[in-house]
Amino acid sequence: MSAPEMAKDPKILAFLCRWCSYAGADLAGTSRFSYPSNVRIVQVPCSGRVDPVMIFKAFVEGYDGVLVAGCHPGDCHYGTGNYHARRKLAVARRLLETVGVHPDRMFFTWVSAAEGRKFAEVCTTFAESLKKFAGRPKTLAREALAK
Amino acid sequence: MARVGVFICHCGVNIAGKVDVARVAEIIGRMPEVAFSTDYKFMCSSPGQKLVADAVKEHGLNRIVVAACSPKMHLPTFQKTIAKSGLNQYLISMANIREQCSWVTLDSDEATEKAIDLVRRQAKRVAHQDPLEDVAVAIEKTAVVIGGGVSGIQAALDIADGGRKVILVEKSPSLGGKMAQLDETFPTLDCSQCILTPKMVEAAQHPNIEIRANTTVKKVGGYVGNFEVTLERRPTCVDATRCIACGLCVTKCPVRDVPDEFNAGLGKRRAIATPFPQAVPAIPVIDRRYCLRLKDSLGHDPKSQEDLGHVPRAKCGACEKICPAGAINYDDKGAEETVKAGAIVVATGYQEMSPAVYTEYGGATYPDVLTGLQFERLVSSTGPTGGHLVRPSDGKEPQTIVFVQCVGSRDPSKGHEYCSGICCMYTAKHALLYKHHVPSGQAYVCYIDVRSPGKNYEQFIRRAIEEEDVRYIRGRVGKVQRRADGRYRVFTEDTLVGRPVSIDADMVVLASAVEPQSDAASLAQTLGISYDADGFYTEAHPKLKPVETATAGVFLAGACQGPKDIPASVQQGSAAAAKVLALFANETLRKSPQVAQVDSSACTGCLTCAYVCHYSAIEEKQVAGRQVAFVVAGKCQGCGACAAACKNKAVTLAQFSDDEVFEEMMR
Amino acid sequence: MPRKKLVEDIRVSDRMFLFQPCVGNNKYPGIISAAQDAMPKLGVEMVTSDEQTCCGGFLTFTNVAQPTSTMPAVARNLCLAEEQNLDVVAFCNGCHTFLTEFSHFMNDRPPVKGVVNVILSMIGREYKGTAHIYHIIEVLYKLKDRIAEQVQVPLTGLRFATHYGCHYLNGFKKTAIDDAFMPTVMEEIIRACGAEVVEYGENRACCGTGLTQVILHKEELALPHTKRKLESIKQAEADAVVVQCPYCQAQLDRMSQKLNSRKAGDFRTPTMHIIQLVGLALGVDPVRLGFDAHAIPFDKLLAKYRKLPKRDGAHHKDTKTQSRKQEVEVPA
Amino acid sequence: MTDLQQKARELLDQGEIDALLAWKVDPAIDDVRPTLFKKGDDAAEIVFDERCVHNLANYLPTLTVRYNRVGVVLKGCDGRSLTTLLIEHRINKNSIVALAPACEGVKVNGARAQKCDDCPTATSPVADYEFGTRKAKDDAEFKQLERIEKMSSEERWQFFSEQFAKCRRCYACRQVCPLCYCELCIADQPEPRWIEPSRKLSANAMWHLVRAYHLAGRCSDCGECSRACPEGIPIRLLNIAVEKLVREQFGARPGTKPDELPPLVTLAKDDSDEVMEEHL
Repeated sequence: MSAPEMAKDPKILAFLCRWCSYAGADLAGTSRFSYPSNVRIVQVPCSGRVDPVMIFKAFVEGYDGVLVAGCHPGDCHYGTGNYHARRKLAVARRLLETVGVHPDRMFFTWVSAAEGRKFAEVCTTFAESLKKFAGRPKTLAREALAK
Repeated sequence: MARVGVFICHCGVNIAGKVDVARVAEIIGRMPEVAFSTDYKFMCSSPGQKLVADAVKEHGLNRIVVAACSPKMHLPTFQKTIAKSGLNQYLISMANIREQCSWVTLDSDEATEKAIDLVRRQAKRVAHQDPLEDVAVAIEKTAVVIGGGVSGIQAALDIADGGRKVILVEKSPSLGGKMAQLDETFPTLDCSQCILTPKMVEAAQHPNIEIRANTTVKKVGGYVGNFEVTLERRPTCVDATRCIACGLCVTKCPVRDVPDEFNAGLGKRRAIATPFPQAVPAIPVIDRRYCLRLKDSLGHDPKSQEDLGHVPRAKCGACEKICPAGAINYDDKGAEETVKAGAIVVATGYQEMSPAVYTEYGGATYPDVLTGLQFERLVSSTGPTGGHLVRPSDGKEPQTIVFVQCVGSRDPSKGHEYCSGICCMYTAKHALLYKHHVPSGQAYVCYIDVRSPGKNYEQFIRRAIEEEDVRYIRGRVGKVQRRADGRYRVFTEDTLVGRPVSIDADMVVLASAVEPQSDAASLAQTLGISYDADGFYTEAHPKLKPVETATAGVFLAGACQGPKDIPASVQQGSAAAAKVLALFANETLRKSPQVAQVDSSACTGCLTCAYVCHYSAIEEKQVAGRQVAFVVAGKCQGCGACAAACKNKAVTLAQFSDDEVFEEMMR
Repeated sequence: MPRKKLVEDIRVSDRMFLFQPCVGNNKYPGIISAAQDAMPKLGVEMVTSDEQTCCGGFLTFTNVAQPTSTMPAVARNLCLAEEQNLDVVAFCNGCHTFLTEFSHFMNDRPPVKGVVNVILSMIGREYKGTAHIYHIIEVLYKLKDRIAEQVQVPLTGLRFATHYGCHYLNGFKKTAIDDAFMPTVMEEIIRACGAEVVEYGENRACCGTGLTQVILHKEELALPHTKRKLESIKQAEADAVVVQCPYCQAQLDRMSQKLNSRKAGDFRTPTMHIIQLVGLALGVDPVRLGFDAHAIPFDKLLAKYRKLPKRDGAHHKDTKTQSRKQEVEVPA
Repeated sequence: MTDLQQKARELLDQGEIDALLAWKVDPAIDDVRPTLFKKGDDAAEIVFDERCVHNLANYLPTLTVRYNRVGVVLKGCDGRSLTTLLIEHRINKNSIVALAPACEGVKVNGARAQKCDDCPTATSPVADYEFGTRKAKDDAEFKQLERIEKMSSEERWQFFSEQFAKCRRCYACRQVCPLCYCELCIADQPEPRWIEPSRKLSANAMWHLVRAYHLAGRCSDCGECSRACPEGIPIRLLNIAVEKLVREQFGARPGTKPDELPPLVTLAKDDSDEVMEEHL
């Protein structure tokens, strides 16, 4: 078993809230704003549904970066989910950072349903910023099976 | 054992132009869970849906993946399709290979690879989906309409005529909104108040309508069918149950210099006043900022209506003395009530943009540079001059008048990017009204484009130009200069001729933009609805759901959703009413089964889930002698905060269970 | 409407560097002496330096020098203030624009600053970019309450027209403390001095100097333009036009004289710099305000001024005779 | 007889409590051992000194089922655990009588425990009877974090991967923690397998991250996890890394206020978005 390396074309797992950010991603599509194809979107009803366990697991699963986006503070469809998310994500970031997952591998932000361009930009900048890790050990990722 | 059927849509060339759909279908077909996979030109078309339905029967499918556009678009379509062929409608999942793949990926191979991966994930996920049943909830068949302008009145009347109760909430003292301030309406030039007032009276007298004037919405709890709306009436100091609307108090009030909001600041009113003679309700209201008796009891900030400290009061009590009904109550503290409602119609309208930022036009500075609404009041027979069109500065009749269009509209640098939609028409109307008041005068309209799409609208513009000799000059006005003689020089350009033009005018009218109410965003947050970058409320779909919002049970009407003229506002009011009546036609509401559920055997009873629940939908319950959490399905809105907070996953959110998210995120 | 945030950010200290404008020095020395006398009354000592040279603007906008070669000269001038830890006060829209613009340019681009400092190192100086650059109008506006307190001769009954100058409001939309179309700061200062402000139609029009003097020298374009403005001022029946830029002052003042001499008009409204006006109100000796250097005489205005009661009741000196006398008595 | 012993005797004799959980010296191990006292006469054997390292709160959920009223001697950290257990409805306050002597700090392996330097309340916040002077300090420095803070991401991973690699997944850290009380731990759940049961480094790391996350904003920093670890993994480091964030950004000291909800379930509307960007 050997530790995998960070990829040149980073793979990103994005948790998007259904009401704002997923719709923002849809708008990016409708507006034809392109972004790197290695982004995988998982729809969640609310950013508050994102359990940091999912983020830890994503890194173990070998994603280079994890993106979480929800409605802007005050705009949560469920009133307060994003406030809970904000604290949970802060704790998740602190833990991952402590054990040596570079903080730049996590991107937590707010994307509204009107911010298609922002979503595409977030994906592009995030993917771009992950490229600097290419070739370095992919901390936390599950060991590759011996060939 | 899951037998998944996968259906890849071409969406014409929208997907197939970028993604090799046949390859996607082939590769996905090799997955062990997948029993059948195919591609088709338009899955959402009738033959496409038939393809799905037939395949369910033919191949014994028990889970479906449709790889097409965003699930926001067509998930309900395909849910219906599979329900018809006997499958539980929740045993389907959509892979979004259009908005989130073919449209955003430049390279064709990359797009195909991504599409395969997206479909694979949904195929894995769908195998873990469970059949679900909708939750049934009872409906409270009362509607709250927020905003008593023409749109809100229309919505309220239509709902009330449909036999349902309506609570019509208006923040100002009277119904009527902006339309009540208008003089005449385009394109027919019929008197605005003559057509509006009967509707206001009808609303007031309708047995199914309760009006709450001077009232705002403070809090909204609950959900579609079962909202709990907290209304807050501000202190008016006049007891509406006693007042007989004789108006004596107004005549006796010694404070005569209060800027009159109804006259757009042009006239003066008393400190106790009804906004206009035809007001409904006609109950006067004391303006605590100006009332001699009350103003000292407010805080230092004259805008604050809140603090009623017991500071010694001035002696004035003129209104109290004269009132024959004993309706004056200086100690009024306002009131709060919570009403139950099944639906909410938001019809809060717009506000006219202040032209103060347009210093080059002297907006809000020069006395004879007016806004559209001010001009409207100036020519109105109920206005500050009794309908005499004169200059506020010297009381003379303007012989030359210039109308400046697009002040704040189509101007991203100082105003708004959007077109306000109504200004071309009301400016032409203003020009006509001017000509009717001053037949010898000359009117100019400086415009960028004339936009007149509407029945008889273009004819109306032509009438202004051809019959009334209103001169239309195409060009944006650069500046308005006040001359020593009190006239105004308007500098512009005639872009059709290519020459700079200057016009000496006696009066300038700025077609100020339509913009969202200043408190639109906070109301949106109270209601849990979204608004666009300009601040207008967002409809659920720009074409197909123009009156719904993303929040079920909250509907939009009128200019709060975007600039609108009167016919469109009335249309949307009726449309919203139709939606409300359709909702109320059901005895119970079928609610999404996306609700949380607690596994009481795993639950430790720590109630962390209850602490994070925004809807107070989680309660304690004793099961086998242990205290555990319990979700009230009717209250649960399915946000999943509880599922994320539960450490040992005793809470499961249907449709977004850990199982489903896990399968979807795994590489 | 003044921009609150920008006004808040103005820091007035008790010593500030008086950046001498060339037009002021050469044509209207009263601007500088007015500043030196009036500002201490407001608690601000004005420090000058004999080493200061032209702001560099003239060379740049006449296209005889590239901005890059002007920059070390600008930097050197700013060093004079920086070395004494002083903020710069410019009295001319031109000086203010060029000092601000070039210092931004250097401060935001380290390579440029580096090159400038290589050149400055040859004369043993270094540009750091620490000095703030203010226009006198900004300092006066910030001090307007103090002006109102310190007024010795309230200019009651005197009527002034204002002219801001394009290069301040329009040229510097980001840093100018007031709105480009409806400015009021000068009006507020004039009112603080006790005087009246008169409105005139062409207030926001250019004085015309750009066309006359440097780039084009097209009198045939400039004169009608200036004339239009002057006619509008004349109609307003002001006692004087108050400007904040010596360049505008030169144009309005001297073109009045030129048009008069060509029988193209009869323009008798004198032009004065805002600091001269503040000087009058604060009781600075009118001689020190240098009105004699103006082409359009101030006799009428000064006659009215001398009749104004002083705040403490004291009488005016006979400034007219004294001014002539002083001219003779220049020490050898 | 000390005040503590006196009070313990009183309570037992008068039947105020059915049993008292405290420490006594066990000659067999030449150390103290948590012991359940049932007779007032035995109260003289109660020991409270630097050897009393165990977190007695851990026993309380079980004991309160067996006895109507249980007395317990609590250090500051044990008391903070108890506070959280009360908030999370593990224990009914009426079934507990808390004896809270002022703690001077405990020793682990002969040296003063690291946690004691960061302790905010040396006396238990839940206290029916207090002994000694209550001291509160609010200046935890989390000194042990400093060496981690100095490390680059690579160095941190180097350090933690060596530590995590040692983990035998015995879950002693879970068993010893009073706040790890789930009926069915997420680590034991077969589907979905958030935490793989194998001893691979990535699975071990996952376990430690999830364990620390589940204690975020709740951990009383009793340090028992580190002490219990047979491999000597500095488990507490992860807890205090989070507690530092919780303290600095959310302004909370878990367990110190009996009437305050833990920071991760508090509605934090006023947080700045920067909390998501805060770096260690």
